[in-house]
Amino acid sequence: MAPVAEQKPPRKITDYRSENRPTWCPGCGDFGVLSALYKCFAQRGLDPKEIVIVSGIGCSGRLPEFVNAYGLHGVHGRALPIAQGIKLANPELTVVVVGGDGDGFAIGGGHVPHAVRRNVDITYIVMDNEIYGLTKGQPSPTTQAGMTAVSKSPSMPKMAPYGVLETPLNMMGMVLTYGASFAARGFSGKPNDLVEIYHKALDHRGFSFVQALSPCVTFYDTYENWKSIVKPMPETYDPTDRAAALQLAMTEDRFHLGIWHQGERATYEDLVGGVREQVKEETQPHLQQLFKMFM
Amino acid sequence: MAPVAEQKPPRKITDYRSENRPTWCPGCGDFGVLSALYKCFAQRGLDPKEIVIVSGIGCSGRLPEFVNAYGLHGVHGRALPIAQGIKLANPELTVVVVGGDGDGFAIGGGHVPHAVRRNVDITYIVMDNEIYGLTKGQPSPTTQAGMTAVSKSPSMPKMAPYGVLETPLNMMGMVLTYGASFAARGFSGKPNDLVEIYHKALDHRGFSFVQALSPCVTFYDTYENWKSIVKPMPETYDPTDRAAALQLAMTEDRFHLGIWHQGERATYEDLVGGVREQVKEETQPHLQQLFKMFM
Amino acid sequence: MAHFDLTIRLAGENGEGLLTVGDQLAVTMSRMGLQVYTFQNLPAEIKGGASMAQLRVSDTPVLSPGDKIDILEVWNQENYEIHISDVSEDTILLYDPNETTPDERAPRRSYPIPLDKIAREEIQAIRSKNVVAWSIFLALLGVEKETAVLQFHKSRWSKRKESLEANLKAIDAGYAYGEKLVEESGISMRLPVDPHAEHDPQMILTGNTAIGMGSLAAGLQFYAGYPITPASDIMEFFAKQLPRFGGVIVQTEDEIAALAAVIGASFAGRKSMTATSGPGLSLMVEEMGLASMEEIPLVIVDAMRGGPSTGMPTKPEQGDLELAVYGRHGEAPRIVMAPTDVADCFYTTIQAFNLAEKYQSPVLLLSDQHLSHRSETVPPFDLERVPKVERLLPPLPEASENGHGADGNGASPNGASGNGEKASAKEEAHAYERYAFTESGISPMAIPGVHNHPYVATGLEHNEHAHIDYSPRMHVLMTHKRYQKINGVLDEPAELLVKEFGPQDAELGVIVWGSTQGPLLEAMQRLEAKGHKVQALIPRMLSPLPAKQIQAFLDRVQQVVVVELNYTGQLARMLQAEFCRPVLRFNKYMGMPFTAGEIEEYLESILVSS
Amino acid sequence: MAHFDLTIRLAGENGEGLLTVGDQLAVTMSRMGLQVYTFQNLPAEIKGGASMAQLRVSDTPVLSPGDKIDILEVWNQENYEIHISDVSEDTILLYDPNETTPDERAPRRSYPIPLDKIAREEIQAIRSKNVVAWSIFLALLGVEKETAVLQFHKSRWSKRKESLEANLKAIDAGYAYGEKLVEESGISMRLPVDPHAEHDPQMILTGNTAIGMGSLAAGLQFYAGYPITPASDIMEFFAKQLPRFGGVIVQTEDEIAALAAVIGASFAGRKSMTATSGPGLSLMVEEMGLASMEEIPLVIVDAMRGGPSTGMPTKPEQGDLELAVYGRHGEAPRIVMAPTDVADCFYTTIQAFNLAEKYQSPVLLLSDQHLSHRSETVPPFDLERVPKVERLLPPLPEASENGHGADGNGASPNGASGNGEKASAKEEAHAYERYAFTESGISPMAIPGVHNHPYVATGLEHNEHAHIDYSPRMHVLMTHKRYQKINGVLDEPAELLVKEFGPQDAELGVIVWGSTQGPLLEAMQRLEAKGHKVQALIPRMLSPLPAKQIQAFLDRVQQVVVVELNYTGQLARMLQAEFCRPVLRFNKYMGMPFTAGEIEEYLESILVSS
Ligand SMILES: Cc1ncc(C[n+]2csc(CCOP(=O)(O)OP(=O)(O)O)c2C)c(N)n1
Ligand SMILES: Cc1ncc(C[n+]2csc(CCOP(=O)(O)OP(=O)(O)O)c2C)c(N)n1
Ligand code: SF4
Ligand code: SF4
Ligand SMILES: [Mg+2]
Ligand SMILES: [Mg+2]
Repeated sequence: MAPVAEQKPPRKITDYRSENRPTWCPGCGDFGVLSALYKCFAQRGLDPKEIVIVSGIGCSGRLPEFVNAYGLHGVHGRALPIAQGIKLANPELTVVVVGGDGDGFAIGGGHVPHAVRRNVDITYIVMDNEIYGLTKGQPSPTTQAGMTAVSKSPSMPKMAPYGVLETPLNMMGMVLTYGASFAARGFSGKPNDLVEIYHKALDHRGFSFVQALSPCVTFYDTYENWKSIVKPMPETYDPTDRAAALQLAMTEDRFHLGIWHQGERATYEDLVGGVREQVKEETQPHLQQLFKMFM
Repeated sequence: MAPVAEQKPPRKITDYRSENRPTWCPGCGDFGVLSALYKCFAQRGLDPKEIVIVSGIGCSGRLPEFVNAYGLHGVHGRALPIAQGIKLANPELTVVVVGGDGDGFAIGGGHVPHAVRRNVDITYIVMDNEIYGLTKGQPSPTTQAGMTAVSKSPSMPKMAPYGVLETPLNMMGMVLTYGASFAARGFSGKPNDLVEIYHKALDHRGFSFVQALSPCVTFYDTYENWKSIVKPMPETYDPTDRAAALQLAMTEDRFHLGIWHQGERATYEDLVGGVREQVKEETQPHLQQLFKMFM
Repeated sequence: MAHFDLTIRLAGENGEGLLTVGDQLAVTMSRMGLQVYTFQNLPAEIKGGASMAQLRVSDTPVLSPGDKIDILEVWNQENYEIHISDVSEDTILLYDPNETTPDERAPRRSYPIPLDKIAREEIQAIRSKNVVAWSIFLALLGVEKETAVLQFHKSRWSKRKESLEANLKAIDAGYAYGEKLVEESGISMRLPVDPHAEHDPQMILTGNTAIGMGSLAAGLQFYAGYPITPASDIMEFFAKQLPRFGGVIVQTEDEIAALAAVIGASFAGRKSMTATSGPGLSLMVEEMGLASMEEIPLVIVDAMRGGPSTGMPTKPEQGDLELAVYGRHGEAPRIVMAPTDVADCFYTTIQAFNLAEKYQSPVLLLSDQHLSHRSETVPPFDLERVPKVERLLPPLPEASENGHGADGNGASPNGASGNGEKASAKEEAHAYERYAFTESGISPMAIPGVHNHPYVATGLEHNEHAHIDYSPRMHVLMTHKRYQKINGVLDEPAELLVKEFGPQDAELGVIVWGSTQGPLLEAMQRLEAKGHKVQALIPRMLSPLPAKQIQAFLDRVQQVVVVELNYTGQLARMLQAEFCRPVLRFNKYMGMPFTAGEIEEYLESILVSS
Repeated sequence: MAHFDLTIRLAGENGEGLLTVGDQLAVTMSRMGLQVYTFQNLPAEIKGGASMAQLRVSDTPVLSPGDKIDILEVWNQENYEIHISDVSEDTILLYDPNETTPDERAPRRSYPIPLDKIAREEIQAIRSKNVVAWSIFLALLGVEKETAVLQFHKSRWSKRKESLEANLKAIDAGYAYGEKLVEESGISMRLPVDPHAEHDPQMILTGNTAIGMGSLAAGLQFYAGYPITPASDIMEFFAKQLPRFGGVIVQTEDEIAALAAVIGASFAGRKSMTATSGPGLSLMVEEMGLASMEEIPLVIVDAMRGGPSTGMPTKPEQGDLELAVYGRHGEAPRIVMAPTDVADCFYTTIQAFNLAEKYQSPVLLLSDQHLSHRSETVPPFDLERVPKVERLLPPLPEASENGHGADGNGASPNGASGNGEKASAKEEAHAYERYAFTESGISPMAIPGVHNHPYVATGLEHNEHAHIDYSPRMHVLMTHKRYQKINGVLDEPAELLVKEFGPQDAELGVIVWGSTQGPLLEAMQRLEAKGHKVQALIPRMLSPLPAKQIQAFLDRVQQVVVVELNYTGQLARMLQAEFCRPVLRFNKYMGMPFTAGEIEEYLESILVSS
């Protein structure tokens, strides 16, 4: 990420639209997540060639195809380690990871704590629709328990005819517990707020987590419900206080939107940079020296 | 797990020793974890044929071989889902999972949240030595950051010559955030307390998490240090209060020992049992009925 | 009555409900006693993109999707463009005139059907468009309207009470339109059925459903899986059905956890399985090795789709054979089978469970997207045909032979519970050899909670007692045991191992596997009609390869062709590796199943040139 | 000077420090200009269990561990029992009389050495036991004591300042004991070296270290990995060294994350690799397919160990070849190579990187536990021998050819930054064909931050522009492209593809791969000495198989034997699949490397019988 100081002139949103028209169902929340991203990039004036968007598999995972930027649409659940590899290979790039609740917290759930603790400077946007969209509507790690989701979904009765037997995971609580240095929540129904959140996430040095509520109108339409319950963070809220953030996360009656937590911690790149001597061009003498150690 | 009501007469510790002598280094913390387990089983009078101990790979993962009970020593990091399969296949069995901090929170870390939310009635004992023992001393997800661990370990300078760059994960905080219905911490240096903890874990209906501090004397000897800093839970502590437990977990100056949290939640078996008709013996008429639906 | 063979193709925008029309037509015809075979070609997106449903109907068994389109109905211009090159001059084209403008490529008999308009204006319910389309087809096919109404009431459509009235109106409108069309055009293609006559009962279902039913028939008690196209509907079938059969199903966090749970459940004594597709199978490789090493019975279904990587999730390809057979580090044998059609999915699945239990091994069942999702009419399954097999258990102490932990607290006569005879109980336990060397390589497998034989299964090399042992001698012995055991499969009855077709004196031999059977058999029928002789061998067992039967086949023929739905010829390579006999390869790799015509043409070119 | 060839075996309790003695003896002899080859046989536990260190020393290059033990030193009874059957009547047995009681199986020349007692009583420092053992050996071998002291000061031992005094005393005690022994026993086996003479510099190092050095020489810039025996020390080597070369190393949470990170780093333009062993490779299968599909250059080292499953972590086996070649769902080609000895580990690794970059493909390097962990003396590596190759990039706009993002905010002349000419920049970007069809199948790969060619790599089937495209035509074209590209490898210089040894008119041909080369060559030398002719082919390239060279070899010989360290003959099967030529198989699967004698004997039996 370019430090904020190096402000660039803004660009046009159309600069970031790719030739591929989004293939999502009309009304899908992912459109809002995407358009906010166009807007944020344009406002920052980012050069498309310096952006990489990484995703796994899912409806949400298609997002990179719709952006005029570099992208890596990988396999299901592995976007975070791929993105860390990209950023560590070239810290100049702006690296954004996008994906679904299943991609990120089911098959990919093992990578989240380690991305957080490594604190590589990337931004992770989870498009949480509380369901598996692309595979046509099975329960995801965030689907509500019991018959709640089942009764509201045209597909869920197939996979959970007797109800969802697991309790849902609390993403926000999880990343805070892992030690995230930045955590926020937005809603695709409020794209302008999302733009602001993206800006803060991209400004933040270190791993930034953004939970983007993004309804699946086809298999589990939470749009009206979410619209009616989302609210801003409490007035007195102090985002530097992790303990308070965690407490709210564990008890909230869904859904506070905004910056949940922001703290300071050295990034992995910083620490690596500290130990790395820049000798790229002249490896031969170093190698000869190394050979000597084995003589 | 047998309900507490059905108390069985105690047995002898030797009933649970297998023919295989432990292969751990002399002084390894894992001996304490094991002997406490023998004792607990003996006090409960469990029939060895009704116990299954499941593990992945690691020094700790060898534990099942030393117990006269059924066991499954699987691959690295997959003990939790294997154990859930065992328990769901036969809910009468006492299923205990053991393994290392690497096995459980690095390669296996993706399975923990889901084991917790599924709440299958198994007991998971993590033998936390803050290092990879079996592969000869690389940093694990719980290894302390910076040069702290490096300076104390004969092996760490190889893998982390410039320090450990990641911050450690907080296991206790994590399982509490996932919604664990039981979480406790013991120390191999206090095996009698461990026995008590095991009892409570086995008594608990649902997923029970036990963090067993178990020093690796060969690659990262924390024994003396841990002995000097462990202490019982605060006097006024209320283990039914998850929020308080989480708060303590996130702020504690290591290490409170005891029952961190215990709550009530239906197990997966209970929920499955509720929807299952017991027709095992007579599948044919049911199948014929099913065929009709496709005619 | 003359042989009746009709292929109908519907094509339109994905998500518009045209698949439902295809499905309901198929069900309706099947219920009227006709033979049906469907074929869908879909994009991987949820909505949008071109999608196609084809159905072939006949009065004799249908073997392939059909390569001659009798009726093409397109719902929009995009689909007109895609499919117009597939029509012949005899094809009847139906198109929506408000969405499509046919040009000079349109066949002689092209007729407009303003589906959308009828639904919107006449019925004022766009959701009933499907029913209109369905009714028009039935009218065209000469089905009496009462029959259509009857069938409608048996259909899924009739469940939606709120749209019942609109749908009945839709039938009226459809029939009015259809009958007018028949009259004006002179088209007549009466279905060869008497709607009032009795016919043998038959089912219509997909390969995935047949696999699900086969599993239940085999005694499945535990399923764990993770959603993936085209295997998800197997899991969804079990979600509803397995609990009814006393079993447990879990949707796990990923495929690794799924296979892990299956391993655990099988270790604990239950027949267990998972189903996935290529990406999931790739993730299961490590644990498949564990199951081989610990000798754990289990079944894995791989519904193959186009690869590599995420590839083409909604298209078929036979690209996972080598992964299934060779996808393991170290030398770990396993059993691999492939069902050939929907009915075979049922029986092969039962056999897969039987072999898994008998040989205490993972068994992979390779299906493909086409077989998974196509519907076929089949006679009701015969539950006696493949008797269930159970795994070999150690003998039980007398008084406690009543199953899983049912003997309570180990109150067995030999002292497994009291404190008195503990030493002897422990000794007995220690004497148990989980991996006893036997002539067959199969050793009795103790079950936790049932047998007083606690042992620890380990993925490290071990001895008879399952104790860790890396000695050179033990690794040699156990390697032999594991392979000898699996090779025992080759002594199973020949019909379990291979299927053979055609005259044994034919000089040209064809080998195919899995769902390529149907198109091949149809091609062979056509070639036979032209006076050509071809014989075919279809290995149902792909690992270990049925050496005896294949060798005999190779010895009988002059020339061998291996026809596969992949690029490199994975079975061809396995055959050459085993028999050192060069084979010809005919491969298709376009994400589409073979048609009979393609195979016919290729074989004919060889027959003619040799 | 007569040919000198000495094999010393040390055996004792794991964790007692005997491996250090072996290592230091090896280093010492190497520093004196002798050729050395070591072999360790360890348990998988951290402490306890029998462990063995063998070292073979000669004045000419050593090719195998040695199958004739000249000196056996056992530190306890357990190890006496294990190794006594391996001695010949000429073997000198040294044993600790307080731990061991030799019996009638002991050779004629058996001498007690109370190592423990000397350390405890004479030196009063048990930690110096190693130095005592080392000194006694040097004394026996006629090395002057001053030389020993000199070498000691160059050794790792001398770093431990606090035990310096005790260690120097240990040398004295060792020499006193050793010289007495020589005198009393009359043993004399002077090393053929003049400690004062200059000799050519040489290195002594393990295969894993050579792979590490080769990677650095090739330009490695990113490493991600997860610990696993026997690959962990590659990662540990990089932990220290890679940052010094400007690179980044990450220990990830598992192997899946490791390969994912490597894919990401390579996508971003860095030469990247990971190293693992069987279980880790199994977990990487899905992502290897992704890398094939997205055409990402990367190197994966698989240090093979005994399988299946966790198997035998500290023992070698060539059991992962088929997984390396066929371990993928769908048809995804890749490159697989195997180094044959420690020096070859260095050069083959460079070649692996070169091919990865050139063909934009994953390249697998199959080593094994024996090659990973044994030490060999090698001449200093020649950094000119294998020139570095870089991947094909699209042309850069002129003024910005200075590397990664170094051109700042896209201030390139064609308007990538200002707002004015945006449309044209975007058009240029869209015109870029990441997967352009070319004659070689290789397409220029744009690098984020460097080229103004944003594109999205996807694991779904795609067109030239990397846009998702499942059309039958595109799947056919891209499948061809991917295979055509990889087959280009077969036009590389022959010496990259195969190595050939022996007279070309020999009737018996032997094919081996990887670390079986050494024992084979030694066996061939012995057979030649007996007047037998054998020729050998060693494919360095295992996928794609070098068809031309192998076919020529097969055509030259009457009979072919494939010698492999596995049970089923994985290379043999691949050869038969490709060439339909039956081969004989000679397989060993005991967790131990081949000895020259075993191969010699087998080949001789064939030569004699034919
Ligand atoms: C290894 C693997 N397993 C399963 C799948 C099938 N699959 C594709 S997307 C997906 C889940 C989609 O849910 P989510 O991640 O929440 O994304 P959404 O579609 O809801 O945006 C699954 C299971 C796959 N592609 N790869
Ligand atoms: C797939 C796989 N990757 C890596 C390994 C190597 N390995 C064995 S144990 C282990 C970690 C051990 O650490 P931990 O889990 O903390 O257990 P400990 O030995 O400390 O008890 C590793 C990385 C393996 N066996 N399998
Ligand atoms: S299925 Fe759901 S998540 Fe997927 S595109 Fe449609 S609305 Fe969006
Ligand atoms: S290496 Fe450490 S964890 Fe392993 S057995 Fe030894 S002391 Fe215990
Ligand atoms: Mg989702
Ligand atoms: Mg550990």
